Order: sequence, then C-alpha cells, then structure tokens
Amino acid sequence: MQVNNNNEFQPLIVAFCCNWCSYAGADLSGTNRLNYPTNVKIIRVPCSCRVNPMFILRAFQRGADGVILCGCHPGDCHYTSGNYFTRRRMTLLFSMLDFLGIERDRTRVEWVSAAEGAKFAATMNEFTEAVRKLGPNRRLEDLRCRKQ
Amino acid sequence: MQRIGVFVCHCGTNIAATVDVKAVAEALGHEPGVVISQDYQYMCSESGQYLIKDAVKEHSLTGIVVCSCSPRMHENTFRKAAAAAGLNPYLVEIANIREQCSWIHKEIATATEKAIILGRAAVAKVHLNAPLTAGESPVVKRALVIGGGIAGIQTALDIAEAGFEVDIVEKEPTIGGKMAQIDKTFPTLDCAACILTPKMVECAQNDKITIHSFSEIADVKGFVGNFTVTIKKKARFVDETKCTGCGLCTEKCPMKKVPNEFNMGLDNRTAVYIPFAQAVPKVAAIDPDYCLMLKNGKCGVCSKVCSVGAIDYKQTDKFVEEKYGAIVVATGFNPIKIDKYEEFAYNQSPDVVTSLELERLMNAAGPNGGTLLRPSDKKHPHTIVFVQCVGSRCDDENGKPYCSKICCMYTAKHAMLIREKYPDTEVYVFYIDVRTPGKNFDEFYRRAVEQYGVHYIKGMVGKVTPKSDGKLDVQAADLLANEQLHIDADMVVLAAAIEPDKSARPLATMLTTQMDTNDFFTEAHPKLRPVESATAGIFLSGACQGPKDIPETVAQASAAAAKAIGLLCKNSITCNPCVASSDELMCNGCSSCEKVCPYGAITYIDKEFRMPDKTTRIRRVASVNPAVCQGCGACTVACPSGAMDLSGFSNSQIMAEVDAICK
Amino acid sequence: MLRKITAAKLDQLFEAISGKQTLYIPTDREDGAAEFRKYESGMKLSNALNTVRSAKDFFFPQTENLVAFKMEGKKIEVKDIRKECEDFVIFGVRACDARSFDILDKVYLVDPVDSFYKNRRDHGTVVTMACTRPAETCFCTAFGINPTMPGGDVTAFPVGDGFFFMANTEKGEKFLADIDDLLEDGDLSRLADVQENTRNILKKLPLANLSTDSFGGDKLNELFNSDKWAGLSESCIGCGTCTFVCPTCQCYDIKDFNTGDGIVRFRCWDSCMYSDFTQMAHGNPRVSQLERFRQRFMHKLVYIPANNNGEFGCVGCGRCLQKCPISMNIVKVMKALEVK
Amino acid sequence: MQEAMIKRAKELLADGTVDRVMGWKKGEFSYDHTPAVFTSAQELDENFVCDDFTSANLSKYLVKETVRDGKILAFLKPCDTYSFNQLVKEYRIDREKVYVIGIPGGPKLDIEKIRAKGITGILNIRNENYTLKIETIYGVSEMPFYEAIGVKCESCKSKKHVVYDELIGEDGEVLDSNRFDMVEKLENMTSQERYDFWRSELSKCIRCNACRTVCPACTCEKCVFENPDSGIENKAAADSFEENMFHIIRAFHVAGRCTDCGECSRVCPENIPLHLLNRKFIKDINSLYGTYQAGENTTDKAPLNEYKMDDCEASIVHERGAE
Repeated sequence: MQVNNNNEFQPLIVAFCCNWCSYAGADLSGTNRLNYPTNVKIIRVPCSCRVNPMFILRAFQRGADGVILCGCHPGDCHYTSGNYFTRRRMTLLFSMLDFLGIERDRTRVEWVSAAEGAKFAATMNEFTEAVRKLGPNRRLEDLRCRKQ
Repeated sequence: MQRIGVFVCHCGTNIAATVDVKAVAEALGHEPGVVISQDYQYMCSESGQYLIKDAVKEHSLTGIVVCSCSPRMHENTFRKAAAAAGLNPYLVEIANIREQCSWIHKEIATATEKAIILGRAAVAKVHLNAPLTAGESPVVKRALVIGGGIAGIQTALDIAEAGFEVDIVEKEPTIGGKMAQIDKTFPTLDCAACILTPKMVECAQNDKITIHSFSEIADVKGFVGNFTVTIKKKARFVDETKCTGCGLCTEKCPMKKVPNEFNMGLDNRTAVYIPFAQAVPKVAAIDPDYCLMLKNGKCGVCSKVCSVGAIDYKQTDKFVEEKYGAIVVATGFNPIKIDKYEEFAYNQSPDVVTSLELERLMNAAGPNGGTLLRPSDKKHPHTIVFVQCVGSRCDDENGKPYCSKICCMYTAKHAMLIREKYPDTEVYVFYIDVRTPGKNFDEFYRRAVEQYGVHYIKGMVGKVTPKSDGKLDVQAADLLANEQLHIDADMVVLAAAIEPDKSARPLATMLTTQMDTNDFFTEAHPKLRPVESATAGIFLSGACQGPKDIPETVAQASAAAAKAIGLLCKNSITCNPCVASSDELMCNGCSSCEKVCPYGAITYIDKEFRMPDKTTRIRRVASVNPAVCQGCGACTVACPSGAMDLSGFSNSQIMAEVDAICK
Repeated sequence: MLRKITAAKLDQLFEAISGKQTLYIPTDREDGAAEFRKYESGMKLSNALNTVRSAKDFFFPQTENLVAFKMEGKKIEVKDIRKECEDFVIFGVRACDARSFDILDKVYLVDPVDSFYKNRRDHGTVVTMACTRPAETCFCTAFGINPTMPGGDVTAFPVGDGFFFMANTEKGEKFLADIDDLLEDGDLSRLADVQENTRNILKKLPLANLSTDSFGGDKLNELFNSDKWAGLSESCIGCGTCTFVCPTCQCYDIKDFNTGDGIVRFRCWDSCMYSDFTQMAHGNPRVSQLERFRQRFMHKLVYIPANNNGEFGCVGCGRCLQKCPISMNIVKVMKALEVK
Repeated sequence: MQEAMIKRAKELLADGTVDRVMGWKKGEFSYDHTPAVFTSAQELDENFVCDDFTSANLSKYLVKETVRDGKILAFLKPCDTYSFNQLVKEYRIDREKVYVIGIPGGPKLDIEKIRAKGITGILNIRNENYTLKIETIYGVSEMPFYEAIGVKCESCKSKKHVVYDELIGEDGEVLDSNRFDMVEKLENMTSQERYDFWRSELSKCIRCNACRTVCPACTCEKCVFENPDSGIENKAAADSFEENMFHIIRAFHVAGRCTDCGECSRVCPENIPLHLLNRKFIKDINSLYGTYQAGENTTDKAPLNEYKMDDCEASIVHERGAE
C-alpha cells in the first residue's frame, strides 16, 4: 500500500505476466501508449504456470493490495498446457482465500494475448480501480512489513 | 559479494521524456551491491554496449541491470555484450522502463518512482542470478515426415535433396494423398496426376527416402535433434519386398464388392487391391475386412496366382523404432462428413455429391472413365447446382467456424471444366462470398463467369428435394435479386468444408505440439514462424496447419523442409539453459512433476543416496533432461517439496522481485 | 491469618485487578478447552484443571522480537526495539506451572541473564491456584511438587464458596494489600478439609507411584545407551506438540525476518523433536528421530538434574500425556527405562 | 476383533508371510494407545490392542517401514486404506512390502471429547450399549457413545476398504456422508464472518506441526516450511499472516492428494478444525472438476495434475453467490 501526497490510498498491484503473451501484451499497450496506473508493477514469468501460490501470498504479505496473474488464452499456451494448470490452481487458491474471508476482488486471473494491448491496459485499469475500492489489504498482510 | 552495474537508457526521449533517468540511476546506485549506476542516451547502440563492456572490466561486475525497453527487444543484445566482456550472459537482467513505464505514464514523478521500483526488482533478481551455460545436444541427421500427400512428398524430396535421409510415414497403402484424387488443378487446369506422380516416383527412387506406407506413428519420445519414434507397420498381408505390383491377384480376387475409397466409394475394388495405377509403392494390400481367406480361411486365390509368393496371410502389425533429428507433420485434411446437413439430401440422393466425389466422377481414372454421368442413372446431367460453404464459416456444431479457403477456386474450376466439356449443361453456383485472393485467382473466377457463363448466385440453398422424376428440386434464395428460386437440377455438388485428418489430434499429443480449437496444428508464431510448431524440432507442412491450396502447400512444404534442413545441418544444438532441475535430496519421487510436464522431459530414476542418518538408501528421484525441458515451470508448482526449481526464474528470484516491488 | 474472597465477589476482584494492570485468567473456550486470556469484563474463571498451553508463555513467549535493523540503500541502522514490560498478573496458575517458572529461572536468570525473560519476570505477579481435582494424567508429586501448596507470589486456595489467599512474596503481599477491601475472614478449618481431601485423591492417582529413582544426573551413561530408545521413539512422528505444550521446554531458535526495508531479529520456540533442531553449518549432531527423541527425555530426566542439584526438568503437569498425537510420553518413557 | 487380529498376525508371522506387524500398543490408561511395530507372538499377546481408541492412521508409518527389508503386516481401517493407496500411488510406499489386512472402521472415540464434558480422573471406559460408563477417581460418569466420537469419525465418508490382501470382518460401502455441511455453512457466511471465524481458529495455532507430521499426504523429504531456501521457511507464526500462510500452503500442497482421513484435526492440540480447509478443496474439486476421491485407486490422475480444456475460469470464485 502506498499513500500519495493527497493522502489518497494508492493500491499496490503486482501483476505476474507470461512472457509469451501477456508480457508482450503489456509491451504492446506501451507501444500503443495506452495508459494504465503506475500502481501496477509487472513481474515476468515464462508461463503463468510458473506462478506458485507462495508468490501470491508473498506479495500480499509484503504489502500488495491486489495480485493479478495474466497468461495466454486457454489453448494458446506456448508450452501447450501450462495455463490449463494455472487455471485449476488459481481457481482453487482463490476459492480458498475467499473461504478464509480474504476479499475476492484482490485476486484475479486474466488471459491476455500478445495482440491484446488494449485489453491489457483496460484490465489493469479496471483491476486497480476494483482494488482501490476495497481499500488497503488488511486481512492478509504481515504487520511487520507495513510501511511506517 | 555482488558487484552490480546498473545502466539506465534514455532511449532518446522515449524514456527520458517521462522518466527522470538521472534520478533512476542515482537511486539505484544506492541499492546494496550496486557499484556503478549510470545513464546513457541509447544503451543498445554500439557505444552503449561499450559502456557495459568497459564497466564489466573496470568494475569487475558480477551482474548487470539494464533499465531500458522490453527484454523482448534487447535482452539478447545486452547478453551478448556481457558475454563479449567475459561475463556470463545470464547475469543480465532488464528492467522494462519503456513499454511498461515511460510509454504508459504521463506524470514524471510517478513514472520515475515506478522506474526506480522496477529497477530495484531487477537488481534484487540479479543478486540471485546464477551463471548458466547452455548445454549442447547432438542432432540425429535424419528426418521424419508424417503424411505422404503432396506436402509430405515435397518436404521429403527437399530434405533428401539437401543430402539428408528422410522417412515418410503414410497411413494409406500408397503415398499421394488427396492430390492424387484430384482431376485438374486451378488456376492452370493442368492435370494433377501428371504433376504429382513424377514426384511420387522420385520419392520411391531416391535412395535417401524411405517410404513406410500403410504405417502409423505409435509413439514419439525424445526431443529436438533426438526423437525416438515407434512406427506401426500395419499388416498388409503382402510381402512388400516380393510384390512386383503386377496386379494379377487383383484381377483374380473373387471378392469384388469392396467400396473403393480412392474413388470415394463411387465404385468397387477387390479385397486384394492396389489403390490406383500409379500407386507408390506399387504393392498390393489385402483388406482383412473383406478377404475371404482372412475371414473364413477359404479362398487363397491370390496366393495361388502370385508368381513371386508375396502373399502372406499370417502377417501381423510390426513395430519399428527409428531415430530422427527433425519431424515434419504433413497429415493433411479431409472433407467433413456432411450427413448432418439433411437439407441437402446427401443421404437421400446419389446425385448429391461432394466436390471430391465430383473430382473422381470427372477423372479419366474414375468410375466413369472421365465422362460426367449422374451416379443414379448414368445419364448426362444438364443442370448442375454447386453449393458453397457447406460447413464452412458455420456457427453450428455440424460445421466449422473457419473458411475452408480452397472451395471457391475449385468450384470455379469444376464449373469451368463442365461448361467447357458439356456446353449444354447449365451450372449454378450459390455462394456467400467468392474469395479469390491469389495469383491469377480472380481472373480465373471471372473467366468462369464471363467466358464460360457460369451462373453465380449470391445466396443460400435452403433445401434440396429429390423428385419423383429423378430430378432434384433446389430451393434457394437469391439475395441480390431478393427472390426465392427453384431450380430443377440433375446434380447438386456440395463444397464440403475441410478439416484436419483425425489422426492429427493423437499425434499432436505424442509430439507435445499445440493445436487450435479446430485441431489444426498451431504454428510457433502466426506471422514470423509459420512453419514451426512451438515444440522445437517439429515442423508443419501443408493443410495440417490450416486450409491451403496446392501451391501454398508446396511452398510451406519447402519452407518446412528448409527449417528441418537448417536443424539437420547442425552437429549439435544449443539448449535453453533456463530449464528446470530437481534437488534430488528434497525430491519425494511422487511423480507429480512428471504428470504436468508437457514435453516428457522428466523421468524417474532409482539412485543410491547417503542419508543424513548415515545409512544408504535407494530413492526414486526426478531427473530433468535439460535438452528436452523448455522451461515453462509447471513442474515447479506441482512439486510440493519445492525440490523442482527453474533456472533463470527460480523461486528465490521471483520472490526477491516481489519483495523489491512491495518494499 | 488468611483472608478470603467469596465466589460472588470474584468478578469484582478481577475488575479491580484489571483496572490497575493487565490480568490473565484461565477461561473456557467454545471447544471446551481452557486457555489463559487477557481478562475482560464478564469473563469467567475456568474450572478446568489446566490450560492447553502452559503459563510459561507469559515469561517466555513463543515469539519475541529482539532487535531490528533498518536498511536504506547501503546503510544499515541497528534499532533497539526493546520495550519495558508493563506490570501484569497471572491468576490461577497451577502448582506444576508454578514450578516450571523455577526451572526456567535456572536457565534464564543465571549468568548470562536473559534480560527479556527477566524483564517479564520482574513485572509479572503469579497468583497460583491449589489443586482440588487432579486428573489421572497428573504426576507432579513424583517431582516433589505439592499441588495443595502451589507457591507463586500469592496462592489461592479454593474452598467451595470462595478462595483463601496467602502471600508468599513481597510482591504477593502488595498484591493482597491492594485488594484487601474485597476480602474477608473465613473458616480456615474448611481449607484444611479441602487440602486433606486433595491429598487423599493424590494418593489414589494412577501415576501416584511413578518413581524417579532410575533417573538423575548420575544415570547418564546407562540411560543414554539404553537399547529401549529405538522401540520408544519408533512411533514418534517428530512434531513439536509435547514441546510446545510443555511448561518447562525452553529451547529457542533465533531468526531474521526481512520486512522489505529492514530485518527483525526474533526468537521463537524450537523443538528438539524437529529435524532441524541444532542444525549447524557442518550438519546436525542428531540425525535420527531416535536421537532427537532421546534428547528431550534425557534433558528433562538427566541433564537438568545434573546441573541443578538433582531437580528434574519435568513438573508432571500431564499435558504431553493428553496432547501427544500418538500417545507417547514421558511417563511411558520413564516406566520403560525404569530399573526395577 | 482384537483376538482375531492377534491370531491372524501370529499366523502370518509364523508362516513367514511377514516379519513385522504394524498395529497399536496398549497405553498407560485405557485410551492412550500408541502405533507400534510388533515382531513376536509374545509381544502381540502382551501389548497389541484394537478398540474404540485405536484411531491413529497407520498408513504413514509404512513409508518408513517399507524402506526396510522384509514384509510388514498392517491393519488398516477403511479410511486408512485410502491414505495407503494414495501413498502407493505417489511411490512413497512399496506395496510389495506390505500385507494389508482390512479391519472394520470406527467410529473411534476421542478422549478430549470426554474431557470436554468435565470428566476427569479417568480410570476406565466401557461401552455398554453405546453408553460410555466412565470410571473415574471421582466416581462413575456416563455419556452417550456418539457424543464422544472423534472429529474424524463424525462424518465418515466410507466403510469400504479400497485395498487389502485380506479382510477381517465385513467390508462396507462408500457412505453418503454429510462431511461438507460445515464447509457449506461457512461458504454461506459473509466474507467478514468467515474471516473472523478463521482468525479465531487459526490464532490458536501453536505451530507444533502435528497436523503436518501426522498427515499421510505430507511426506516430503523436507517440508518447505523447514527449508531455509524455500523462502517461506518459518518455525513459529510471528504474525497472523504466517498463521494463515502455513495452513493455506499446507492445504494447497495436499489439495487433490488429501484423502480426508481427518488426522490433522484429530491431533491438533488446539482443536482447530483443520480438516475444513482440506474439505473445502475437496468440495471445490468435486463440484468444479468432477467427483474425485484421492486414494480411491492408484491410477487416476490427481485433479491438479490434469485439466480439461473447458474447465471453468478462476473468475467462478467471484461469481459465486454469497458474498
């Protein structure tokens, strides 16, 4: 979580992006000068299936207010099947987080291809706003990591 | 202790206009481990790269972070620069502050802040980068072509031409594929057989080419440069090495009522048969579903008449294992089954035929010796209606969503040929659009309309009804005239959509290649790598990748061959070093990773270990073949103990990035 | 002369104490188990014999921050995050847990003094509670503990309609003086009856005759080399339940937590049952569960007495008997190793 | 039952089929039996026990036991056979080295349930027509048998043995249990209520790791929480986050592999209903990917190790009913 000069809540969004599609999609939204908030910070992974639930929890622990995972559309995985595994893993993980009372809208999976720069930007805008509405992550943070 | 160099690129004003590059360099200079942090106009330029090279030497750098454009642009450039300065290229990390920062943000303060955070994440990651060495793996100098149609034939010939051995595996008793069934080709109207059969013969005669006809792929193991393929040679009950193709057996065979698949079932063949006169290899095969000897043990005529003793009723399926460096998939296409389109009365009237059936009806080697006669009464048809897009561009489940691409042209061809040969026959073509992109294609179509007087009607055929007088009532809409039509047709020809061969799906699984939702093989990149699959060493030729006409197929076949030759020319290939590896001491041997690996890169071995309690134990542990692993990381998450990790994107590296971003 | 509080006034007493300092009392949870909780109005004193976790938590908490390092770029600043503990009262500590404090004191208050522990000890007032209904798992008497006279700063003696209080220390006297207006005189003969009754029950407990004769600092070699350990440890799954519910287990590990912009160095309970216990750069001196299992019992029954004039490191509270997932415990070990 | 088991064990030892027997050994009291390995007829006669309190799942011990030479006889209750199969499937147990005798299952009793009634000083417990007569130092107490059964037996999923070499007693059926009721109840709460529920439960956790060490699905050579290189190693929850993380990751690691044997909740010294986390995953898997029972056989692919092209999207979590 960050607070800007106007004392307005600025959610910190961590986005894990598959190298082959969403990361390229993010590049494309840059090439096309499509804006999305600076709140979003991208981490490049070879495939969405590389994302371990540990990473997502880690991000929340360290102060992320939302975590989004972007991969290739089902059927388009560079590695054939990675995103299918991602889909099951994240469905179950998110469901568990929900079960534990963690706000649903803090997590998301979105399929964005290398050609979908506009979708990438739109997704990030929308997700950031959704998380902004929720306010700071308090249910899954580590107090030791809270910014003073 | 790490000594990291940070280089912040202005990219002219691309970055510098919205990101305060000096502030970024200054901030990152204070990060632990960073010994030099500077900014420069164009890092990717020659002088920019020298900056890196000099710094590596001067400051004995152990890691480099370049804050610049996307790693998809210049990661390799900077890796090479590092390598040139003697630093392992995998000790370079890129912070993407152009596409993912300066280009999307407008406010300098926040964009700069974000650029610093992205830079910090890269610094945090590079702290944990390990020098990686790309392994090498030898290349077996032999290629496999799966499918012996024109695509497979062309690919095989090109590869053989380059001096490499190549095997063709064809599931039918002969190579030739769909092109062998076609009468004439558009837009030149030359005879398909005349241009195909010499190539088939060339395949047979080329000593670099081995044809495994009547064979299928049973299993594929291995990886680029080193595939092990099990080929199932189906029992044909004729000894290939002895049969001379004289055809005496086919003449004498008493079982003469077998639907002839080469002629689309429009006439019959014998139980022992040679598919067509120019078949390659010209070797007979016995159809066990019809052979009286194989079914009842009573007959044996063919065996008696065969002078070379080639008939072998005891033959069984054989499996042979071969090694290949490259595999080209050329499994081709088939027209879809159109039984479900009841409105066209395909099942009710023999005079409703598909275009491929029409090819046979018109072919000199076809059931009618090349004279176009109605199948029902063998009379000359005077009115023929062609229906386009049967099952193509179709939203319902019976059809295909895509355009089959070749139908417009071959229909124009058929219409033209009929009009040419039988000027008294009226030809109607119902179409949605006429698509004619291609060299001389539109001219060809216009000739059909203008010169040959083919009636093109934009509209859909609603219903075909067989009438009592043997004619077909074609009920259709003319969209341009906005009226309903009834045409009394003698024949209706359906341009059935084409679909990938059914053998492709299981093959794709064996090859771990991707397919799209229509079961066409997916190319590695739709524009830039159209003949490679995403799986290294597997190439795509012809209609298995998407609908194609013959010239396109041949072009792609040669392109695939060129790619395969490029691979076979190498003595060894460099592997991607960012691959998974298992910490054997932590591995449970549970096989989870093996189950999610799309490449079969993980095997399990029993290995002796000295345990912490000083006993020795044989444990089952995972072993990753780095030459096969493509580095997706699926296994790293499937592994509960965390024994499996991915070089270049390790757990600790990714978590360090998370930490740095969330700091 | 002991003074007494009637049961009806207990709430008033808790209110009075908690008005001045933090008060912890054992209270029942929904699941039927008892635990020490910070007193809040309306909270009821548990009737349970003991809490799931022992009272050692108050002096030796499971985790405790020791020092922090703040990092900014390449600069590191050391921050003393120690805070002076506030005064607090633990009410209702049983004799076994009270004795455990003595054992912990012998580790943490001898030179070098553990200042974190000492700080908590100095600020804590222990009000013990005499036992009247011991359980079958109790064997404190084997270690010379008298559950009818549990010690602490103040002892509370339940007598049906209330509690008698007795100060044992100066801190205890002050504590009682502060609440004297809630107390009254009572019939001391009732207390004698209750104690006599408890003593009779203690004699009938199934573990009343558990002998410690085979153990002690002088039995090191024969016990360490006993061939019984293999069979005893065979079913141990290596969890830390016994350690963490134990009032006398005192081992801890020191760890650093990276908060992103600094480090918090903290200590946390460790368990000798864990495979990484005493893990060092060169490896681990105890590589098998047998060795780790043996360590726990050797520590309680041999090493501690060897260093503390024969005083054992177990207080017979019975928590490990109740909580071990596979029901292996110190009583079974003692009986198996006993030399008859 | 116990006599029949001892008799059969002695026979199998005598004829050399096995050289060890995995069972339960009598404790100090009438309820504290310990899993144990027996090697002689004498030991079996003296100490072997099987009664209402032998609820410990013996399957996980066979991981260690089958590394040794020789063959071991294991008495497995129906629920234990699922764990056993799952371990065989994951190559953790060498099936060839175990002779499995299926024995009838519970319901087994949990002494904590009896203690929770305020009954203490327990000397002996007898089951008389499903009323427990509990003899204590303070007199005889009574309570209904069914109020004393352990959490793991409260909603038994199956009385069927999915693997055995022979059976003692009858085999049962897979039951239509109500085991997901509590999960459903929680699902129907608000997010805040769920959060409060789990906070109050998980804050009790003392990180003794009993749930993990007893769990037949947790047989990692080295647990990520013990491995300093994993990045999430931790020995005690120093913050509520770490309490959550440990249990989330643990549940995730056993998702699709957990047979719902209930050992985690049985052993938790703080009575945290940990099985609900596992059941949540099982319930989700069943409803989203088709019914799957881990350990039912040794061949089915685990739901997280496979996929269907038309699996639901993760957004299904967001689209679900109750907030």
